[in-house]
Amino acid sequence: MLKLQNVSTYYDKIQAIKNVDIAVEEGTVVTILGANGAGKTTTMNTIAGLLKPKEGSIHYLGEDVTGLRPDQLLRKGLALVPEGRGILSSMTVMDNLEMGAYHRNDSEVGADLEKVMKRFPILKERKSQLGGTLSGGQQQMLAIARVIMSRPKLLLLDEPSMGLAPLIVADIFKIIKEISEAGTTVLLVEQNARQALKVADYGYVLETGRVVASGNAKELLQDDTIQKAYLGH
Amino acid sequence: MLSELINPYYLQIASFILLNIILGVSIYITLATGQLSLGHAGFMSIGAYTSAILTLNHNVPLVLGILIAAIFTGLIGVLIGFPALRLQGVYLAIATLGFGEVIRVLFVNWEGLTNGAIGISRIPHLGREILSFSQSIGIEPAAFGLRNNQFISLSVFLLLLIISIVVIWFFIRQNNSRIGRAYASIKMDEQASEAMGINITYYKILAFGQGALLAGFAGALYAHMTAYISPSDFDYHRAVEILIFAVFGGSEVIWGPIFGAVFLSTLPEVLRAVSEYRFMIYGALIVFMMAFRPQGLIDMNVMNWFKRSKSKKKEGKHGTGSKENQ
Amino acid sequence: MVLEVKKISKNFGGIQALTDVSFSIEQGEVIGLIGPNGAGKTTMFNMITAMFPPSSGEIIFMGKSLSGLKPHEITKLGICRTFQNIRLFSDLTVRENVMVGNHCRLTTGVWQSVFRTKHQKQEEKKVLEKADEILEIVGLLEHSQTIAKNLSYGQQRRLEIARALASDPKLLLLDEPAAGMNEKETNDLFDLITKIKSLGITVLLIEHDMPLVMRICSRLVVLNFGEKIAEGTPDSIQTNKEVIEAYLGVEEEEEELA
Amino acid sequence: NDTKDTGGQANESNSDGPVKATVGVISYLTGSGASYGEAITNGLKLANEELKAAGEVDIELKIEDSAGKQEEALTAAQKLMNSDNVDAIIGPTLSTEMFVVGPEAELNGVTILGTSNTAEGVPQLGDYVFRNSIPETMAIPAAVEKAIEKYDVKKVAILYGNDDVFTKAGYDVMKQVAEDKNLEVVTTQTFQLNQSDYKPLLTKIKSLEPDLILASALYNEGAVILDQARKMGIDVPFVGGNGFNSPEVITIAGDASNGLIVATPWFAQKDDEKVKSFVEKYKEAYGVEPDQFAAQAYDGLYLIAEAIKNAGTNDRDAIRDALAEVKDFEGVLGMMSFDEEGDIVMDPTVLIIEGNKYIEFE
Amino acid sequence: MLIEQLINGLTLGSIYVVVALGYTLVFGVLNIVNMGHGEIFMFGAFMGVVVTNSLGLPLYVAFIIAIVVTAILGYFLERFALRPLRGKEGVSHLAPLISTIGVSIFLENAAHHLFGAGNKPFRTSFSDMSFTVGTTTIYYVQILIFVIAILLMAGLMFWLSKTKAGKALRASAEDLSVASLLGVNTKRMITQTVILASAMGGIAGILVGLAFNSVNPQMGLSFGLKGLAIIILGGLGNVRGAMVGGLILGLAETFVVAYGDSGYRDAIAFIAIIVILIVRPQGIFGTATSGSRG
Ligand SMILES: Nc1ncnc2c1ncn2[C@@H]1O[C@H](COP(=O)(O)OP(=O)(O)OP(=O)(O)O)[C@@H](O)[C@H]1O
Ligand SMILES: Nc1ncnc2c1ncn2[C@@H]1O[C@H](COP(=O)(O)OP(=O)(O)OP(=O)(O)O)[C@@H](O)[C@H]1O
Ligand SMILES: [Mg+2]
Ligand SMILES: [Mg+2]
Repeated sequence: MLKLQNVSTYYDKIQAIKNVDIAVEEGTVVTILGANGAGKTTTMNTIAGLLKPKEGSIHYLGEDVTGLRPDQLLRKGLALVPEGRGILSSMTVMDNLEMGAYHRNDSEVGADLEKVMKRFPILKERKSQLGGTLSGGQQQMLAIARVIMSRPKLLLLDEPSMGLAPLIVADIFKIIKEISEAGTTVLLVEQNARQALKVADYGYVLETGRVVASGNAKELLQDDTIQKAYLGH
Repeated sequence: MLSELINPYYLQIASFILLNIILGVSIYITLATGQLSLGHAGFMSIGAYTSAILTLNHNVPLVLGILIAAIFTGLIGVLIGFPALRLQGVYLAIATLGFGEVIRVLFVNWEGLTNGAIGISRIPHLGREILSFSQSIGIEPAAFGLRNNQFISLSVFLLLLIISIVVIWFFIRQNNSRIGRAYASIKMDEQASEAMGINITYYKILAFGQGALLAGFAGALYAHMTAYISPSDFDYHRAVEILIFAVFGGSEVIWGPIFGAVFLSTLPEVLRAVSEYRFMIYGALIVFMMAFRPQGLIDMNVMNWFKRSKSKKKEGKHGTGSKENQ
Repeated sequence: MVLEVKKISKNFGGIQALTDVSFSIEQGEVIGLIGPNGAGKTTMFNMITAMFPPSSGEIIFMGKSLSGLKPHEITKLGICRTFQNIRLFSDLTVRENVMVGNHCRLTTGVWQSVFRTKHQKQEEKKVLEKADEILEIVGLLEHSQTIAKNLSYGQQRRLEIARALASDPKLLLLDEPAAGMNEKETNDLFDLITKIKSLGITVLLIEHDMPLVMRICSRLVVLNFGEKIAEGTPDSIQTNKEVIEAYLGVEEEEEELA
Repeated sequence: NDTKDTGGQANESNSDGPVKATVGVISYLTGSGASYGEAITNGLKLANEELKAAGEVDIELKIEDSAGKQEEALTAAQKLMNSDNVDAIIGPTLSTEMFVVGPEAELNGVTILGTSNTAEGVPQLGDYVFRNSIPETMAIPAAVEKAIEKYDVKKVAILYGNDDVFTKAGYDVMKQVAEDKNLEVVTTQTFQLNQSDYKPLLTKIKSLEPDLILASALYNEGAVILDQARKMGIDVPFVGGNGFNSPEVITIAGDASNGLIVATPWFAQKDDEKVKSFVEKYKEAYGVEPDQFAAQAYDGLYLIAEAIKNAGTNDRDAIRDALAEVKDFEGVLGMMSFDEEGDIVMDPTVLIIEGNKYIEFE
Repeated sequence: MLIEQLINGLTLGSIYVVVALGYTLVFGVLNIVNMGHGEIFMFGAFMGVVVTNSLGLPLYVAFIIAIVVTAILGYFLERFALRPLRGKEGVSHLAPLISTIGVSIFLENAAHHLFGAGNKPFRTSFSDMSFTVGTTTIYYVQILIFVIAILLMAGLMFWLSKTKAGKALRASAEDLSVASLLGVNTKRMITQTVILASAMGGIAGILVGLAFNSVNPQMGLSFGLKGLAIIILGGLGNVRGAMVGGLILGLAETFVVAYGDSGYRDAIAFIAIIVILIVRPQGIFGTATSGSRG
């Protein structure tokens, strides 16, 4: 479904990712692991069109999408929840949710809205509060609810569990599972490697901008070097 | 011999450039705490009028007049600094622009004091005062082989040169100290600075006051350099011009506004040949410049580069700014 | 007693972020402030450091009421914090960031700075030494000349702690220092907090990383919907029904501690 | 024809060709007042062409822009005096600029002739400072006097631009005149440069029913004021100052300009050979009728040329002395002389706009 | 006289509103004060002069041409003065302010060359049409100006708060990359906004020409400064605020002249904003955005 070939991205002259090859099969959950600064966010932003790769190509649904803008990609069903959540802080919760469906013109937007409100009751309660005044966890809920509103085919999540209470973290992973089961392909970046590998089918490990390991999620979970580096054993 | 070389025209330009450098630094100081002021033309006019009125109507000696004017403007700056604390970014810029306009309108209307739009003329002229002073102690320009007008231009130039150097030295020193660090941190994150124990009220007002003082000082010098002032000398265009010095040259380091002042004050002279189009060129240049170097010509990197190439000569020390990732 | 929080409430235009929360901290403790997202933990930090005034209640630090003080005065008294979203002075070097942290312990004014008096030179020397000392502690000494924004995320978190330490705090407030860190980095953080504790500094810690919290804190205060729902040792909190229900969750807790 | 005569006298001194001289010009060429500077330089260029053709003096003009700013005027003056070594200077356009440049020219011993400065105190700046523009103290009383005679004026309203030296100086004169003539001033209103909306103050003036409106305005604002006033039904005559006098008033305000009375050294429709030929040539060269700025500049250069001719040399001091000596010089403005201070001595003409034309006001 | 002054004030105020709306729109979306807006407005006014006086075409053509020309200028302004600054590292928030000041200097001086420095007459038969109620003469132009101001405001308000495009605009204002992730073509959005704001400037320019028969290259600055004051008065980026601020300023200036000292007319706007900012820093209608949290 998604295929990165030999992708390199730079910030001015600093190369943040180097010749990255990543493939995501339809219907799977794939996770990218790596230490801080390894280039995970850069990879995600490159896929979503926020950054332009200097080399390499990105194919999505069999089509070359290298260099397309985020809004063009979203129309093709590729959505990203960015690191730091990307809540529109001066707009209300409701406005944020509606913006999730910005590119949609179908009649089911209203029904979807009802659905996510039901899934995240706190949002319904706070629907006219400004996004910026929500607590961290509430914002994360909103970000996920909002992306659901866009009905993505491929969903990119950048550290969705960051700064969340244990209960919510569990909840988030449950939601990721649900989303995946509902037929959406998920590409997930996580610090919380253990849990990420648990929900994932396949994993990649990034180190200073390069893919240093990849494999079946279950295998990675057992891998010694991986355990040492990312699972704290 | 000497008199061949000393051309009052060039000295005149150079003196105005030095004056603009002081103005550029004055806005840099306020910007150093992240406060954007478009009111410096207003401060300048307060300084100019104060010194002009004191020296002309109250026979205050020139030097004293200029100093009182600077300090008085600084105090006004402190007063303005308090409400300014509540404003940020564009709000502050426009409110200070408004302050400048209000001052100008006030000076236009306050005829008893300022003579209104007619302005104040026959203000003691810096150079001519120096001339008559040196003559009174028996030194004639002819002794150096200079004509009177050369002597006047030269003495004004030298005086401004010394003042500018002192001003720059002062603020460079201040920058490399506890005060400078406090300014820098406030510019980057006010709340965090406050949480780190920095009295942001004090420092923001200090910076605002210092900027105003310096602008008032420059204004007083201006009054005594042209010997004539009127409210329209300190209008919107002046305020914008001063700001552009800082932003064009770069507002991160003190050399930015200095460079900006030098470059932009020389430009119109260079463009005299195409004088009809020079302001169009000036405008286009600003747009062009912002597109290619929005941080201004001189920024941290340029300074670091300078420093590095200097220290490289001394020893092969490691540079800063490189990425050090795990 | 280092800090005494007395019936603090905070209302943000209708949203009740804190309701009559009281707790106290003893000298030398590492105390954890935990609770679900939106429970009011960060708000509590903001109350203690006077970022916002409380709607009601009082906070006493070393026997002195903090009411009406400005944030910088509180820092001077000996309370310093880190931020949930990192807020470094991003264009300054690592060392300069730490030096800014020490600002409130210095006295040189404008004139002394400009004329480089003896006093100023001594102070400057001292602050440099102190900065390097602290950078050594947090393990950033080799990066002292790096511009803060070029540090990696984990390093930035540690720099924030270093900056706060530079103000010679008696009480250090840490807001989710482990957020965004992997388990290895979290372990390093554990060591760092232990070190800080051994310096005699009292620590109040907000954290969602339960293994870390349970290992390092001697006592926990749990907030939920702005109210204190429990307080006690890690063991007693872990078995507290209300806390499990509101915050820890059942299965997860077992797994996390496995 | 007079010129020819005087020219004849000087001829003996330059038997070996015309006297060569460089004359610096400081003019307002860029910025909001550029229209004045343009008229001035046009007038100068035209005069210089004629002078060149006449062959008695060979003047090179060095024109510098001041953008209406004192510093730039000063720098320009320094450049002219010290780099280009000019023998005399014409300009600068604004009185404010002259206040700064005048003393500097005095110091350098360079004759400077203002052709458009009307503020008080300009010639008094120094021995080397002259002007051939009539000050408002001369023009306004002449116009007001005639208006009172004709219209039996008792009540006047005064209107002036308070943020401009030129109009403010004009106002001071108007106030004085009103006092001297025992007129009742029903209201005094101010406006600012480049203002667009004068309706509030005109509404107020209208309600007070003055017999005459004294308006110290530059034509730019003045024309718009006239237009808005007439639209509002204010049909009393206006008396303007020097700056109000321009053919542009008619272009901008059209029919509304009728009833404007100004005293001016310059009357383009004057039945005079010199004037007719000047107007014709000017129109041919620049496509518009010359205004007083052009005319004053035109005469200004002739005055300088006369001085150079009489001096017979381009020595700076000699030029000054010769200029001070000029008596009853016949220019397009009329007969001109200088008083001891270097101020112009001449009789202004009072004009009124009627039928969209300036005519002499009797 | 009171009624007449009231009408004067409302006319002036309405023009201020239309000028201010252009600023507000750009600020609301880009968080940039477009200092070149005043000069674009001035070009609009000159288009009116050129079309009706020089070419002798009817008024409605003038409106069309002015809108087209100012829209094109807006496009160029966005393209050359704003777009290059966007998304660049290390761009201070002053940079767009300065580059649009550059544009304003350029345009003002270009106008000097193209149209001459002085006032240009703008006479149309429409601007002479009036009717009389009692002793008060009211010009149709005055009514037209008022109506256009109201329509533009209402249209903008509806567009911003009720339509999807308006929401997208606000989202773009807050965070460009987030907006683009949500499917907004931000580049086009921004260009459209600047063009729209500029076209509104063009309309305002013609209205001023009609109302005052006064068009000159400096009018951009004098109206521009008032426009700036108004958007601060009303709260930056707030459409209703611009409306109320503009009308209040128009009335205040008129009444200062009518019942106070006309010398202080130009100071009113700024005295008002200084007072407002001290009492209510977010402007009359601005909402206090709770500062960033710990
Ligand atoms: N805007 C930027 N400019 C310059 N360098 C950057 C920028 N953003 C990231 N980098 C650098 O690129 C590298 C990769 O960063 P990235 O944010 O992709 O890492 P990450 O794996 O997402 O880390 P984290 O876990 O901290 O989110 C790092 O070295 C970082 O310092
Ligand atoms: N400035 C503010 N304006 C309005 N509401 C606020 C503000 N700050 C906090 N709140 C509200 O107060 C509540 C508590 O927020 P707080 O940030 O203290 O939560 P927290 O416990 O730190 O959560 P997290 O673990 O997610 O950071 C939340 O509901 C939040 O929406
Ligand atoms: Mg990341
Ligand atoms: Mg928090």
